[in-house]
Amino acid sequence: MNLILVSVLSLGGIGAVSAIILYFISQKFQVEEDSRIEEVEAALPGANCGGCGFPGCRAFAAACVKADSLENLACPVGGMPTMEKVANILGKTAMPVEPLIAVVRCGGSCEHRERTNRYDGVKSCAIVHNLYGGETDCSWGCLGYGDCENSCTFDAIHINPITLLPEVDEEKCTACGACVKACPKNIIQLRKKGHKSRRIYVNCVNQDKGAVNKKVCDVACIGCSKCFNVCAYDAISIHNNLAYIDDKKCTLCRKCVEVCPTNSILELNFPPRKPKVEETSNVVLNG
Amino acid sequence: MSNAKFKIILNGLINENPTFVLILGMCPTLATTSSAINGFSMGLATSFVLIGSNVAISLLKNLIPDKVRIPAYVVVIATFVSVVEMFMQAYVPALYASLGIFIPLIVVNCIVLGRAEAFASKNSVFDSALDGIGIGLGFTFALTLLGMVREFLGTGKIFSMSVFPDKYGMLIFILAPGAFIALAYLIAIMNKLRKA
Amino acid sequence: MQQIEHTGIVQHIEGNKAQILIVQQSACSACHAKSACTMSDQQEKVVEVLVDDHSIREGDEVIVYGSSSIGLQAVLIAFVLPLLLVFLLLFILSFFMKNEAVAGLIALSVLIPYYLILSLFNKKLKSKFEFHIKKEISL
Amino acid sequence: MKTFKMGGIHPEECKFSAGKKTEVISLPKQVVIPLRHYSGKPSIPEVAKGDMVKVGQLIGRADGFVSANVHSSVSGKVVKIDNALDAFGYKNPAVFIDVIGDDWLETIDLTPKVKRTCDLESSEIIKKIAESGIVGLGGATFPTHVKLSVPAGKKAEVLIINGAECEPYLTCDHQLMLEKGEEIIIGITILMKAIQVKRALVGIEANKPDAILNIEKWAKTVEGVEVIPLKVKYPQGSEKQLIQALTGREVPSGGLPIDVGAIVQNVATTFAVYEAVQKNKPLIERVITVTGKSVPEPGNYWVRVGTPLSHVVEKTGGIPEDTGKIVAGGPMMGRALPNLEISVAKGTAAVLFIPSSESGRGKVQNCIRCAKCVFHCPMGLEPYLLMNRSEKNLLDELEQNRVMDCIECGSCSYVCPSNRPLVDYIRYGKLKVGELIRSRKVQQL
Amino acid sequence: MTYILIFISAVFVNNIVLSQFLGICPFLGVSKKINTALGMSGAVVFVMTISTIFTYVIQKSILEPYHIAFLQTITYILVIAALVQLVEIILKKISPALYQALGVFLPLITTNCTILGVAIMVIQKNFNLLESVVFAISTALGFGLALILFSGIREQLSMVKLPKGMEGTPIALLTAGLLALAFMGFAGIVK
Amino acid sequence: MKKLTSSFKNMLISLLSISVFSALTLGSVYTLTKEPIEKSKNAKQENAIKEVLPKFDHLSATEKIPVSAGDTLNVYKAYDKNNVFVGAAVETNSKKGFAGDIKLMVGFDRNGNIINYSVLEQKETPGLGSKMTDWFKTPNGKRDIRGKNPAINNLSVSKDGGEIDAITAATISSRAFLEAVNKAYRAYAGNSNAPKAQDANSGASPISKTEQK
Amino acid sequence: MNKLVVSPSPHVHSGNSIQKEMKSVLIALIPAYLVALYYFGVGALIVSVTSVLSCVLFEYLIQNFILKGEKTITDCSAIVTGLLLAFNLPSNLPIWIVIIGALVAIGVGKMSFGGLGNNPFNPALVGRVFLLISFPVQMTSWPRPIPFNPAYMDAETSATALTALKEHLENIPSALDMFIGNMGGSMGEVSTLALLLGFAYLLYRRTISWHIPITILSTVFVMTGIFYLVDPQTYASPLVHLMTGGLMLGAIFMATDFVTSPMTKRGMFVYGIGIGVITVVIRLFGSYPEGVSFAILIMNAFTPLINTYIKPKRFGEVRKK
Ligand SMILES: Cc1cc2nc3c(=O)[nH]c(=O)nc-3n(C[C@H](O)[C@H](O)[C@H](O)COP(=O)(O)O)c2cc1C
Ligand SMILES: Cc1cc2nc3c(=O)[nH]c(=O)nc-3n(C[C@H](O)[C@H](O)[C@H](O)COP(=O)(O)O)c2cc1C
Ligand SMILES: Cc1cc2nc3c(=O)[nH]c(=O)nc-3n(C[C@H](O)[C@H](O)[C@H](O)COP(=O)(O)O)c2cc1C
Ligand SMILES: Cc1cc2nc3c(=O)[nH]c(=O)nc-3n(C[C@H](O)[C@H](O)[C@H](O)CO)c2cc1C
Ligand code: SF4
Ligand code: SF4
Ligand code: SF4
Ligand code: SF4
Ligand code: FES
Repeated sequence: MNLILVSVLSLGGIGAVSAIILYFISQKFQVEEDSRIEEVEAALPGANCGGCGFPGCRAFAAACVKADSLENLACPVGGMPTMEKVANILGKTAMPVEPLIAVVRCGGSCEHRERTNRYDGVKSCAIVHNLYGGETDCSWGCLGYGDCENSCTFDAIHINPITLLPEVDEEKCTACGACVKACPKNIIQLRKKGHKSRRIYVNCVNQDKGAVNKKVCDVACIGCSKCFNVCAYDAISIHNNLAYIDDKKCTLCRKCVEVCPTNSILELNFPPRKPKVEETSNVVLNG
Repeated sequence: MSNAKFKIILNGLINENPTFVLILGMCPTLATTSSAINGFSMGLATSFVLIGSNVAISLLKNLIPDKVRIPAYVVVIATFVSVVEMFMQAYVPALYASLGIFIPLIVVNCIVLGRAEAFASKNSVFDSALDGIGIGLGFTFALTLLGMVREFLGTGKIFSMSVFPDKYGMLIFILAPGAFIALAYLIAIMNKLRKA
Repeated sequence: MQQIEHTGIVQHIEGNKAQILIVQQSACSACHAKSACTMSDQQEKVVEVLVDDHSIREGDEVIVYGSSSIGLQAVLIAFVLPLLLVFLLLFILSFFMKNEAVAGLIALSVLIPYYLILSLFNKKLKSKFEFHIKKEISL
Repeated sequence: MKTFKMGGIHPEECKFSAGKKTEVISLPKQVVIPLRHYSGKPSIPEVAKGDMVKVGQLIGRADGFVSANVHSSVSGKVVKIDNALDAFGYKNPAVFIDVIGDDWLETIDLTPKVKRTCDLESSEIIKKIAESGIVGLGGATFPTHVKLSVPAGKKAEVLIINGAECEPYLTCDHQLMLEKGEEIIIGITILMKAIQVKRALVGIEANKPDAILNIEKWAKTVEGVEVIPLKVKYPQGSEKQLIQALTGREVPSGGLPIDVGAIVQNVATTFAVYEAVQKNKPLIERVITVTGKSVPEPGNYWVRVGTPLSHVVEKTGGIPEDTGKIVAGGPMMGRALPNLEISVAKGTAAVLFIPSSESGRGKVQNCIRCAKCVFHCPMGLEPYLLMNRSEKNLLDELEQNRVMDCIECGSCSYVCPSNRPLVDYIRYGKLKVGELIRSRKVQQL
Repeated sequence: MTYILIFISAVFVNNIVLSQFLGICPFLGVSKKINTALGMSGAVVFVMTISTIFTYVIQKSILEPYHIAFLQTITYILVIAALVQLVEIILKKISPALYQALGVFLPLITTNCTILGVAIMVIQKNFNLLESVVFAISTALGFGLALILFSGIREQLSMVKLPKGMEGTPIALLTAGLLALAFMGFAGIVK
Repeated sequence: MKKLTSSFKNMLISLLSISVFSALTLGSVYTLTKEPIEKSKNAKQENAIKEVLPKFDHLSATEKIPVSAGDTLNVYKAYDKNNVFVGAAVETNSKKGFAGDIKLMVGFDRNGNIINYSVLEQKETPGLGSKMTDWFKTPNGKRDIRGKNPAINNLSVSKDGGEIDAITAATISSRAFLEAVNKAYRAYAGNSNAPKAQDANSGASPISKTEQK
Repeated sequence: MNKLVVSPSPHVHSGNSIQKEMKSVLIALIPAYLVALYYFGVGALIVSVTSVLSCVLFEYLIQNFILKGEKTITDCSAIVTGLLLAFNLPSNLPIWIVIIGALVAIGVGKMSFGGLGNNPFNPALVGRVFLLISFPVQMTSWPRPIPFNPAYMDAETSATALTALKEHLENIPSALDMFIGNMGGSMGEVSTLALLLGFAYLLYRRTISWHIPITILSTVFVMTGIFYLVDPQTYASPLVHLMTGGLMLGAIFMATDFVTSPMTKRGMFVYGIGIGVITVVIRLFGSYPEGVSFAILIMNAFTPLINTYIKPKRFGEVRKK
């Protein structure tokens, strides 16, 4: 019995002392909100892609916990559903954000833009950009070595082996913006995903004069102003021989697409147009 | 047993296998697996502590104020460890000798404290016990597997039963480097299997 | 000269000094299981740094950086030197004292004056261990 | 024999056009004179569409500190001022002139007589050089007057004349030294006067014994000029290496030659200085070497700046069959051209035809850490390390490992048994680190 | 002489990580940067030694005299945990600058199995106090050596493309295995 | 039940009571297992003694015999019913093992012939040195040491000129083993320089010499 | 005209390739191989052929079926590894052990890290040490050298000079025998002469520089020399140390392996000294008679640190104002 008494006494003593010390520590240092950060982090997709503007999901979670409201905090990857989850955990409200998507603004596929020389070196857009204008005579357009593809953590952008242009997978793209940063030619842009994924944009970034770029690429924007003139919503501007459609103003009316002489305005995910009169006969018959 | 309960066990065995997935408690994993039986025993000893502490902590969870939970858990765990230690010393002295210092070190095994904190402190006694069983099984399974592999490659035996003549055994697998190497490839293979 | 970096959040800015909240994680926290293992796993600390980028605001997520030789020096002063002291004292005491427990306690107690003396050099240390912050985050 | 201390390589020399007398290439129909030579600012055009110009007339005025005047190299009519592809593969402003006759400005002394004496003051010489639009002809085309204006607090002690011509294939400097020895020596004395030094060293690689003899002969006629033969080793002609070889001093990392009291000028630049100061002739033509293994008649030619390369090639025997790559400059530092519609710039030293069998690059393999690149780097860098940090965008580490010291000589890529594109990545890394350093400077302001 | 032998044995022959299998978690976790590894080693030497002295004193003046050695495990863990934290508090109070620098530079030091393990081992090996201290210091240095070597290798490996399945833990373990293989060469230097 | 709040009193009480409870548990488990632990410790030794000696009735008190400075071995003398000395078991050791100390129990008959031995403790490499547990009692070649008398036979490995075959690829362990056996004999014989075993060079490789310096 | 090729400078290349480097190592190994064939006969042939073939085969299989990566089998590095592994094995080693060694060397030592250039440790030595620890019996019984010995497995065995040194200081071979290779040992390590010939060739081809081998050899010479001077009874003369065991082979062919040795000359000195010191320590005080393999592996582990902390002398390092 004596033994047990001794042990009770000594362990009780040691236990008490260490308890007091540990108590002080926890009082002073322990991370209080830890569990919530952890919870928020668990709700995030965990891609650590940096699309939210923070170095990683954890940092973003910490920011969400710290912030007073979720304004300007959005995880592009998880989108609204994720932000709602986060909002739930934190008892805040999620701010709806317009979904965005990456668009590649170059249509100079092999068929439209002749390759005039052959590059033999590191397959990296950044390095080629540093060296010269590229394999075609258009020194603005896509180089095609896929820095964007390599930068995408979501496997959402791929170089099409036939056109040698990158294509964005609408399902997978989270608008994290990694590719935008990666492209040395500043070709990729994050634009509004649009109603039913419908988008209209000028598929070119060439700022050379029309006469020059007409020679090097069939589908270059030549800055002819036709679209500018036809747009009723003031959504189109022209700078340096290049038209630009503001996605905030564009109403997707598709007028500009029709007038572009070089087909450099692209419309995506629209239903087929009402066939024009001359061509109708066939379609109607078949339909 | 209901499906959900079964899942708790399965979770520890596969999804959150402490060794292959969480990469926890590497020290005993490497040190005590020079034979399948040693690995198995270490696994059992750890499981016992795990289940015991899980149950105890989930019983006590409301009696322990938040701020002292860690020291409290540590005391509980250390108690179970000491109990295991003394019993092994008394009744299976040979095993006790071969597991050596790693029995007391169960105290600092992250798995035990981790489960106490992450699971037992939030769940019912029964669930906590199941969780302890699941994780314990997962740990035991991993240790036994590693022990088997090492014993087999090192001496040609499995659970001391001869499979091929021991002159073909590669001694290194019973020694330190072999432990690391065998575990490295086991984890690589497990990763592959889980992904597939 | 390598750099060390640590992310933190700006709490308070005053003049060219800012207080940054950093979360220090435990040695094991690099492992996948930090959520399962929380024994004093993280602690918050507030560090004071010099601000040379004035676009930084309170609440910003920033990177605290300094040369890693600073870190090594800190380790030297905080840990290695006192350890040597303890060891030397113990070594000497072991020749004179029969009672190990007492010798051990005396040797340990040398830490008290050491740290007290250290506190005298606070100003100097402060100017030595200077950290800066930057905003851009290199992924 | 003197040489620099570390690294360096010895590629096959291939100096096919050595000893070939310079010939003058006839004028083309149109010249396209780039307004930008250095990575500094392009000059501001002084003429407008439709203007008539004479040979030697100023058509672009230097804009800012690192920029140089541009003169018309032909007489005729300005047809447009527009962007044109330059040897860098990018479009930059240029003046397009249709050639009409060959009508020189009267101020230019066209007599063949060598004028030995020069009585201008130091500052007058430099002003003259600036007016004449002289840029370094050794490759970097850095405005010479900027180099010659020694900043306050620094003092030039020695003038170094770069006659190394260490690039394989190139012989333009060699030929110039053979034919214009006297003028070059006079140019040297003028430069010495400009920067007020008593001593000039001319470094010439030992594979040009005739040039060494010729320059030595003329050097005896003046004071303070010494000719020093150099070991044949690439990049002997790089200015830092040359300074070390000749004076034993090392330009500190991140420093300029003037930090060790030296100023380096290429022999062709020196000749241009002679012509500008003594003959009043701005820099409008230069010698270029047309060469290559498959070129039947390699040679050295006087070419007016702005002449399209296609014209040069046409006049010198056309494109050899089986050409895979055309390089403006030497094989180590020159730039491959996407086409021949590019015009001769002040810095274009050669047109090099590389047969298709040699124009491809070998298959890139893993780095086997053989350290050959480290051993051969003349700057004491670790190219393998710089490459993989560039690949991974680790800019801090790049900077710490002195990526900015790389002179892009290509020795590392040349020796790498794994065919690793070291310089490609290092150049990219330099670019990024350069941006970083600049942004840091801006932030500090 | 014994001290030197203890030193060689603990650093090279019976390296705590490579042959005793203790401290594997921080070994795998912290060792990504050489400098952190260096700093970590310094901190571990300190903590290990101080806690060894402390536990040794407790063992000899409380546990053994009162025949309650069976409380070893539980007392040690509590004492060490409290001690480690105490150092933190003291540093913070005494020298905030130092404390900050360490905070930025180092991961937290927690009671891991190395520290507890060494405290128990010195008792098992019947070392006297000075021997225990030498043993603790040497063990920590051995830990540091392994950590630093390993961090160097990992920094190098981080630059190359590893096979998919081997990335992460497997390659770290494999490297550790080969390191252990190399260290077996020291076998027998100290019997 | 609600969770206790983190007030200082609560915490102290909670921790204290957990500690006390734990101490109680451990104390009782300790008293419970104390005897078995003791027993199992002794059992090992007793078994070993039984194994290495012929049938005996009782043992003498443990004698501590010095074999060299600072090195004493335990000798257990065995007697039959008639109190006739039948032999002695010596608990011996060697520090020259490949991986640590080796502890043996060696039994001698009354003439000093080895009856048997038992390995109490060794950390030699499994598959190599660890074979000593039965290598030296296998009647195969010159392995068997049973029946040999260290006073007459040269009990060292054949490589060193002795009569015993070393364990394959484990000469170090074999030397250590034999050193322990010879040491045991000296203790058996009563003092450090009794009927000398011819073990002058057992374990005396150049290396170990330098080690001993 | 076909399209012009554009690429960044430089536009010429030395023409050097991994394959060429490896081939020069193979050529440099020929003298030692001939000596091995002469003294160890059929055994040497069987072991070396098995080792090389299985190394190449394993590399091919792993690349093809497990990694599914680029094929680099033609770079000959697997042949070098195979041959060097064989050189480090006794010529009477059973074939199955040789195959395990090759599997470990290539599979564990090299391909697990992604193949040529990525491995932190010398693959052949990983293979060898793995075998040494796994099969100490077979790995430490070497056949006696008999010219054109037709026997393989049941050849008479003998101790190597180093084992002899470790045991007593007797029957070490004569200096001449040691120099030309007439002694027991792993098949490729016996002949100092042949190895030096190979060294000369490698230097001539500039495949390796002299720094590592010379530093190792002189460190060993100096250290053993000191011990010898202090106590010539116990310690062998430094020359004996230089010519016995795997020192020459290790210093010339294994320590110089590009992948695992430092990248700067100053680093090479540190590396070489490290190998020398560890070798001597293991030889004189460790339980293994030979320490070169371990010493090289240990210093391999230091190589990344050396590379991080010992930088080449930079141009313009002189103080900057
Ligand atoms: C901003 C800047 C300022 C320079 N100033 C000077 C100078 O004052 N004196 C000088 O000799 N060179 C000066 N240089 C020129 C360089 O030293 C060097 O000659 C030039 O970059 C070309 O060298 P390279 O042909 O070896 O590449 C300057 C270069 C730059 C970029
Ligand atoms: C790798 C390298 C090689 C060079 N080789 C030569 C050369 O052979 N001849 C030469 O005149 N300039 C060469 N240069 C350019 C010189 O560094 C330096 O810019 C030039 O000599 C300065 O003279 P400049 O301003 O008159 O051109 C080389 C530069 C580099 C970086
Ligand atoms: C992993 C390993 C473990 C070893 N363990 C032992 C051992 O336990 N006992 C021993 O005597 N030798 C052991 N050795 C062998 C010795 O290092 C050495 O090779 C041996 O003593 C040579 O002696 P031999 O003459 O018996 O072959 C071991 C070797 C290795 C590679
Ligand atoms: C000089 C030289 C020495 C080499 N030494 C070795 C060696 O010791 N072991 C080996 O496996 N490979 C060696 N190799 C081949 C090659 O480098 C080796 O397979 C790589 O280490 C595998 O990544 C050597 C190659 C060269 C050029
Ligand atoms: S395509 Fe671009 S924006 Fe979309 S997920 Fe990939 S990297 Fe991010
Ligand atoms: S879009 Fe940009 S990054 Fe992508 S391939 Fe084209 S140039 Fe490269
Ligand atoms: S290109 Fe740069 S890194 Fe490469 S050898 Fe030349 S100076 Fe060195
Ligand atoms: S030369 Fe090539 S292979 Fe060799 S170290 Fe440099 S990059 Fe690597
Ligand atoms: S450090 Fe040993 S188990 Fe984690």
